[in-house]
Amino acid sequence: MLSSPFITTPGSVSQIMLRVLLALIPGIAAYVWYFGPAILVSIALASVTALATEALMLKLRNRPLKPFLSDNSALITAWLLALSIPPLAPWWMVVVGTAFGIAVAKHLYGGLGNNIFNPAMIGYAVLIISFPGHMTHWLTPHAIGLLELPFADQLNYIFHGILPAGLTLDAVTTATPLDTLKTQLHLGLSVNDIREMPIYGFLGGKGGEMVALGFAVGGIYMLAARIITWYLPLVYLAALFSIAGFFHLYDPAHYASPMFHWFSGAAMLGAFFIFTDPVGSPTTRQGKVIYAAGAALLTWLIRTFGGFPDGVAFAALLMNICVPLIDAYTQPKVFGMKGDGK
Amino acid sequence: MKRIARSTLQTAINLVFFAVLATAILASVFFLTRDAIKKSEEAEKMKLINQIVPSTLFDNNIIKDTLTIPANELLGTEDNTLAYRARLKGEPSAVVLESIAPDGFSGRIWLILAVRANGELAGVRVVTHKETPGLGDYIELPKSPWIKNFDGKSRAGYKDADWKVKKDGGQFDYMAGATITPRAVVKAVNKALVYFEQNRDKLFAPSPQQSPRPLAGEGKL
Amino acid sequence: MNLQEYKDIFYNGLWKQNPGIVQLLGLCPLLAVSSTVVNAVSLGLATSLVMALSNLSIAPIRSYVPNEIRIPVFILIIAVLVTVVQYLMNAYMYGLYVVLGIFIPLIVTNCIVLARVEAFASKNSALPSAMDGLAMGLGLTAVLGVLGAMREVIGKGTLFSGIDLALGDMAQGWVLHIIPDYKGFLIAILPPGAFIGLGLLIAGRNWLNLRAAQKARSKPAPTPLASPEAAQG
Amino acid sequence: MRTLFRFHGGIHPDEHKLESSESPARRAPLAKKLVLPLHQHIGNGAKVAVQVGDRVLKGQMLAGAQGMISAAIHAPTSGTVTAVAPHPVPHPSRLGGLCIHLESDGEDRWIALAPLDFHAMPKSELLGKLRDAGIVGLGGATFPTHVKYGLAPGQRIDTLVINGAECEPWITTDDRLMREHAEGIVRGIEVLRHLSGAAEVLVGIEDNKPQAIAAMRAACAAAPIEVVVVPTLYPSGGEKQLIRILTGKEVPSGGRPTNIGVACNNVATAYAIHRFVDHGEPMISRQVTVTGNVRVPQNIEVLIGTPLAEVVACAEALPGTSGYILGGPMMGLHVDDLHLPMVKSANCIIAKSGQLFPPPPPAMPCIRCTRCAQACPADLQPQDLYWFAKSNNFGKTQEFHLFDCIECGACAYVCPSHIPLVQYFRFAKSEIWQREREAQSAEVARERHEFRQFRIEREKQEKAERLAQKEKAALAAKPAVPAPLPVAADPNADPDNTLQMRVDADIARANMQMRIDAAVARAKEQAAIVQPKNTDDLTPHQQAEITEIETRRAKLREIASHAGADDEPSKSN
Amino acid sequence: MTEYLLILVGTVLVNNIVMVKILGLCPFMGVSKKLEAAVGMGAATTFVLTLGSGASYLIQHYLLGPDLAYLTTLSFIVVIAGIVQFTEMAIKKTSPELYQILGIYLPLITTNCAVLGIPLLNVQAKHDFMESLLFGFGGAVGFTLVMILFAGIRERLEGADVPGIFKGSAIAMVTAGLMSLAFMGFSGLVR
Amino acid sequence: MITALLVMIGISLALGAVLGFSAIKFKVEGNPLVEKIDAVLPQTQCGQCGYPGCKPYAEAIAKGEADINKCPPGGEEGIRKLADLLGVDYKPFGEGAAPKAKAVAFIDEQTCIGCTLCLQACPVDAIAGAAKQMHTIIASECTGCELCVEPCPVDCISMKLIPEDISNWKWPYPVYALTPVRNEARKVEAS
Ligand SMILES: Cc1cc2nc3c(=O)[nH]c(=O)nc-3n(C[C@H](O)[C@H](O)[C@H](O)COP(=O)(O)O)c2cc1C
Ligand SMILES: Cc1cc2nc3c(=O)[nH]c(=O)nc-3n(C[C@H](O)[C@H](O)[C@H](O)COP(=O)(O)O)c2cc1C
Ligand SMILES: Cc1cc2nc3c(=O)[nH]c(=O)nc-3n(C[C@H](O)[C@H](O)[C@H](O)COP(=O)(O)O)c2cc1C
Ligand SMILES: Cc1cc2nc3c(=O)[nH]c(=O)nc-3n(C[C@H](O)[C@H](O)[C@H](O)CO)c2cc1C
Ligand code: SF4
Ligand code: SF4
Ligand code: SF4
Ligand code: SF4
Ligand code: FES
Repeated sequence: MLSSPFITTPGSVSQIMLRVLLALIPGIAAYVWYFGPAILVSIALASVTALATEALMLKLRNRPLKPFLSDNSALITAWLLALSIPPLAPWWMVVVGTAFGIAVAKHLYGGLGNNIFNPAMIGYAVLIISFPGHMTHWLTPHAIGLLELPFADQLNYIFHGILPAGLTLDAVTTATPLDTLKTQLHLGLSVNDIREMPIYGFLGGKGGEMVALGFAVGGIYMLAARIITWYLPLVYLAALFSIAGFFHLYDPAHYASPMFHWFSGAAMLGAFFIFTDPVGSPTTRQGKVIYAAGAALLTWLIRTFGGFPDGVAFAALLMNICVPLIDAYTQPKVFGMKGDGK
Repeated sequence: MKRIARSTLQTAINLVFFAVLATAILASVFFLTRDAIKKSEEAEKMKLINQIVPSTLFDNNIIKDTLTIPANELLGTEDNTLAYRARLKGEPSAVVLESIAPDGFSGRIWLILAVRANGELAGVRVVTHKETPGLGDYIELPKSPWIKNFDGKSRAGYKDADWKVKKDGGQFDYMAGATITPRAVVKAVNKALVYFEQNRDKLFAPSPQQSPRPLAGEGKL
Repeated sequence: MNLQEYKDIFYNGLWKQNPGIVQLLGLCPLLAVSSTVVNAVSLGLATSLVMALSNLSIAPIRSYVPNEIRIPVFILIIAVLVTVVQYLMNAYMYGLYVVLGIFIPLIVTNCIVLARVEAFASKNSALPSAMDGLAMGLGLTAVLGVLGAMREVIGKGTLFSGIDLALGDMAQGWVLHIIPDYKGFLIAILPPGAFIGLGLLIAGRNWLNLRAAQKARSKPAPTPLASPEAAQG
Repeated sequence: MRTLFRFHGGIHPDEHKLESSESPARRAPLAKKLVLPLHQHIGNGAKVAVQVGDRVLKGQMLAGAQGMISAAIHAPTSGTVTAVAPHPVPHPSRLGGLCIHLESDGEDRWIALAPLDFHAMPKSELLGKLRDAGIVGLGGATFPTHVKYGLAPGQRIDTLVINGAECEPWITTDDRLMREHAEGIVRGIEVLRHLSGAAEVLVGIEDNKPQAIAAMRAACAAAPIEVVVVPTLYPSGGEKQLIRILTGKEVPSGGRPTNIGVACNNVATAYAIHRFVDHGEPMISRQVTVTGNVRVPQNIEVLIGTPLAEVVACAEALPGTSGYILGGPMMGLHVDDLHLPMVKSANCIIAKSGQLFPPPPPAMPCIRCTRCAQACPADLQPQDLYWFAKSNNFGKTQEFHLFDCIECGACAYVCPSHIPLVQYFRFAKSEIWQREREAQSAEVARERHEFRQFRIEREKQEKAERLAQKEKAALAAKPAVPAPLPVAADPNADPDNTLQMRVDADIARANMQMRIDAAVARAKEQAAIVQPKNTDDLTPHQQAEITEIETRRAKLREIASHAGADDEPSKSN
Repeated sequence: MTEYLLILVGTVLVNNIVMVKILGLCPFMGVSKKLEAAVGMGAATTFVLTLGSGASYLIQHYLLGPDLAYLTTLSFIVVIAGIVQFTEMAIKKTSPELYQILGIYLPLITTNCAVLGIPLLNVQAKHDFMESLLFGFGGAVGFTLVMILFAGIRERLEGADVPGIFKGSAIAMVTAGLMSLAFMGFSGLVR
Repeated sequence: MITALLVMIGISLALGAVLGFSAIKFKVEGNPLVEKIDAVLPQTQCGQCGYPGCKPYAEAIAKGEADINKCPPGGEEGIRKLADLLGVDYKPFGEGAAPKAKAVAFIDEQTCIGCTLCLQACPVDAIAGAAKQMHTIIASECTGCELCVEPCPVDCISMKLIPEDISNWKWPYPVYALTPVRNEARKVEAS
């Protein structure tokens, strides 16, 4: 049945997804620059797993492989997941997280476009809950005078779980800046004292802040390419800034500055790449604003009071739950229903 | 109106009949099993006590030799608890205390600890906790022997600064990535020892009052 | 009641109308205590016992209970039975009693108990009712057992851990370590694992049914994909 | 300078207008055989007014308007009516419709024509004349023009909007018409202005037609008509959108322009009115753009009923043509069969080729990117409509305002997943209509059933009463016992009430009888003209049933003929 | 005040009775296919649970005391059944419209194990009267909240291309699982 | 033991009184559900459900005596609507109960002997005619219930499929590559 319209735009899903991948590259480059190439190993591992899982699930579901394997969406899931777990995570963790995200959160719901939950964040949540120990060992940034593990040894640890003799994992890794802030605050230090520690830079964690900047650059490219709408990231960042700012002003010793919240953890990644996942976010403009503001509040709450070092992933999942309702209650007025019809 | 009253009464009586029947059955079973229940609860407690108080240390019926301790900040308790006294030939040899570490990673950690008369720890066990399985749960004995670190430690041997995990400059080991849990436990044990120092005499006083209800703390077990 | 009818009762309870994966009743204990096989099966058996007894004792009196107090009276009876079971466990299986915790008294409100009383015992005579209660209980127990095994193996790499709580100290050596040196996959023994595991079991049952139906028809299922030509037509 | 308003969304596809807009419009040669569908407009089809075999003159009415929303059909040329029979018509179903088949005699002889002094006659008469002249909107929906101006009491039109936007790509008929016949269009607008009584007349033209704008400006110079240039943005030519652009008012959802005091007509409609009023010519032809994969893209004046093949032949389709679009690429209809006749709604014929209209890539799932929602001029959420239509959740599609969709296709155009969104919406709409029809007939059936129950009950009662009466009479015949009073002692029975009920029932029955009569007549009429033709794409099951019935009938006939009194062969189908 | 607020946040989000405590699942799965039904069930449960928590506190403290603790389950459930009946009656009398909406859900509440679970947890945690009330109310609000969110998701899932064998309750279970995974994000917010 | 009994007697006496009172005072009146169910049924009055008409079937459903999958003219859509209304699961038609394509009765005018038997059978008065005269079906009123076919002594009534024409044509479900065919049935109908 051929029916109008008979013309379409040349764009395609795989092209959109490809551009998202491109937009991730500045951040990844910064990552490699500051923390070494181990992250590339995770990304590669996650990508292979994602594609393999995708293929397997498509086969089981009796769907054609080619169009879906080439839509690049599984790669985004893989990259985002790899970027949100420590580069030193053992290989099987990367595999388990990616496979779980793609198989359960994506394909049990019908694959691309049908999922309720963000597959990458489901993968992350499963990992941090199941293997919290591994999930809190992050590489130290270059050149801050801390012990660094050579790349070959990193590989050895990722694939065999072996560290060079005499080294403990603790010696060559740190908790993330957010994590450290939280534990040190518990010990009674003030924010300012903690920020004096060597892992912190001028905005957030050393290195991490640059990575976040890289993601922001990619995000601006996506805005320019009209892949994402401007208000979702803007509202998210603005809301996070205001909440954090309010409490920082109220008690600077106990609440980190808004800039710190922006540039540490996954805030930038979240603002531009995670919360913007079109499949899991509301479609109405008003809905997106509510979603972004809610996500910001949850991020800050979990970061500040919760049990996890970063709140972005759980904020995304919790807001995913609310999306159908948000959508239902924020339907815009249609043509001819605005005001008095004048 | 009369009809309503009659039906109301009838229904009520009907229900009362069943209620009486039910209560009677229930009460009988309760009384029949009461002793057995008490026994198994005591046996359970004894098992725990036996783990931390060497059998060479006492010859009395520890379970029966109790002292009610009111809620105390040093023990972290908010309710009455029982102290069990071990005596060898009538001489006090050790006391078993309950303590709560309030600042575990996921809330409170219930501890039971035995202190010898000389202020040395005979043993510490975690009774209940909600720490992350696989991460913070190495304080449980079956998972790791970490808790045995406390055996033989005392406030005479370690100064206050030593009652900390090594990461914070103290003497106690910890598992990387999960420092919060041991921190809480070490702090709680140290405070319990302080309590022991302060109340030593009271604790070992021969008790005139035998507690009528040996089931305190059951809610937590 | 003939043999066939009893067979039907059991087939219903164990498969066709299985409370856990078909009727979706009695879910709370099913999900909450299925982190190990031992817990799961113990609670399942306790529930089965209560169900059989409650059906057995309610069926004979069903015609004497006035309609308006039917539910309170049924619940009263169930509550007595549950409490009796609770005391017995408290007295003679203390460890297990502590582990199962609040879920023993909650058998009272376990929907499946009242559902069977209402749906079966209030319409049938005593013996078939007891059988129905037992069958449904065992159906629940079976699901509990499978789910427990799944979660335990994936979550901890063991089977039958804690069996000493149910069978006494002599059973301590019976714990199987299926996967040696297993790191543990915590999610499986946390609530999410319970939900997802049950989801997988339900899907598994659907799959078995589907396959049986396909075999019965013994011809290939219609291809689920439209050919590209169809797009143009 | 007028302040213009924006409507939400809109798209700007490649225009492809220059191909056909630069050469003057020609006239297509006269075809030998013309086919005129009776149903060329929204509303009821026209009612045939000629007999097979009649010789007719050009401009003679062949079928008259039937009912309120309907318009007449006229002979496009002189010739003979050869049949009134189904013929494939331009419709997405590819089904046939009833058509008048006309064989031209080549003389192209007009019936006597006379111009109209429209000022001199009452409005209602003028409207009737428009209807009988077959004037329908040429802008798209072919809505009979007279209906738009038959205002309900209390309604007023303040603004008349003349639609010269021609926003769809490829189409240039309005453009050419405005360049070549601006004077005529303005004459037509004068008639519409008179009809509507509008104080303000606005002609909206997209800014990509400078020559047309200039021509119209020149023609309107003397009249109180304002030519407004609107930005090129599809679908600015949609009635609601154009009204919004020009006046800032929104036609209420589910409402019509008249609700906000606006009327809207297309320029070609205005021109057709001019031809009728000033020359007496009914609507027998229209101008159509033939473009796409053809050698000489151009505009052609074509008689209604001309086979499309002959129209396309004027422009010479090039090799590689793989079908045609009747209408524009955004809203048009795909046709393969060039036997289809030219109809009043056809403003464009585009020859498709793989190069110009590559088949869309396979559709992917919706990723909720909301590009469609951003493009939708009706402010809808196409991704949600699609989600629900796809899963047959029609209740929800209605909640999400499916019926405010104007099927403009902007959403499908921008969709990166290439989902045929509009097709889903059409599917959902027709399912809902079907359901409404079914619900209505269920309602009727229920009423009829209840009425029947009531009737049977009453008849029983009456019978019983009659019996009782008889008995009573019998009793009365025996004068021994004094008869009781005839009024029933039942205190509940209110005699007036029962009487009322009976009267009601009688009225109902009379009504029913009228309906039945009408239905019988209708059924007869239909049986006479429609040869049920739906035997070639039946399911095997249906086929089997039909054969079964046929064999049964055959047997019956056999028995009947054996009985053989008056053995007229049964002519049942 | 802050303390009560924390109890509320704790029971509604952090220790949500469905997602974390795993209670009340049968109505959660059974009555969440439609949004309106979910709202109705939630409202009815909230009413009964709040009343039930208060009433059971009174019974526990003024009727049973420590000596009759073995009657706890029995008396609680009987009283709850009574409250359900009473609620049904009261609503029917005072607001027929509300009864139209909630009517069919009320009898189902008796077998919602949260309704007995929360009073029992109250006893176990030695809550005082106000805390018991809040605990009951918060638990019910948490129940209602996830029920409504879940119903929204399930309505949307109807259009999803879910694999055949997962259609219906299987995918609903998986969804509930992923929801509880997300709810774990609240852990630690209120200790 | 005595206190236990007294407490339980007290509780149950109060509860029983409340329930007994409410049972009399608030008797359930007529069932509005029947109307709602009846509104969903197609009103063909064909009796294929095993009840003498749509309303009786509706009453049977409301009482819980009949399944919801017994009305072939209602089609799957009808079952779905009933399932929605009653909050139960969708249930497919049993073997041999599948709905047929829509049809209307047609009387062979040559054979009809005017016996009025069909006229009496038609539940919606869709047959016009009088004794000894040729009868006609009023196609627009005929629901296609087939009840008139059986009684005709000369078998002159047949059911005719309603032909598809432009006025009742429906847009088909869009089928395109990559998307599973969800509406097998609909496609067959529409093609
Ligand atoms: C899900 C999760 C669970 C955790 N559970 C515990 C725990 O039970 N005990 C603990 O001490 N730390 C736990 N942590 C780790 C703390 O957040 C923190 O990183 C750590 O205790 C302090 O780091 P350090 O050991 O490097 O000083 C957990 C972390 C996560 C993400
Ligand atoms: C049943 C019906 C009644 C209508 N009545 C009026 C009317 O009274 N006045 C009017 O201006 N337009 C009327 N319209 C016309 C529409 O508003 C609109 O002009 C027509 O459908 C053509 O719009 P389009 O080509 O933009 O689709 C009517 C349309 C329909 C379908
Ligand atoms: C999406 C869309 C685009 C349209 N574009 C035009 C157009 O470009 N020019 C036009 O005259 N009518 C267009 N129409 C039709 C108008 O809505 C409207 O029906 C017409 O202008 C009324 O005039 P008529 O009754 O004289 O045809 C379009 C309709 C739709 C739904
Ligand atoms: C802007 C944008 C952001 C995306 N973010 C995510 C993400 O956070 N996690 C993910 O798994 N996929 C992401 N995707 C990919 C894709 O939408 C996702 O895999 C779908 O959820 C799969 O159905 C993103 C895609 C786009 C276009
Ligand atoms: S444009 Fe297409 S993919 Fe994007 S939301 Fe709309 S329908 Fe979905
Ligand atoms: S076709 Fe309908 S939904 Fe799509 S853009 Fe046009 S009006 Fe909006
Ligand atoms: S089968 Fe359906 S249409 Fe026929 S009588 Fe029964 S309910 Fe009515
Ligand atoms: S005419 Fe026949 S098929 Fe039609 S409604 Fe009447 S009895 Fe039924
Ligand atoms: S078992 Fe908890 S609600 Fe059914």
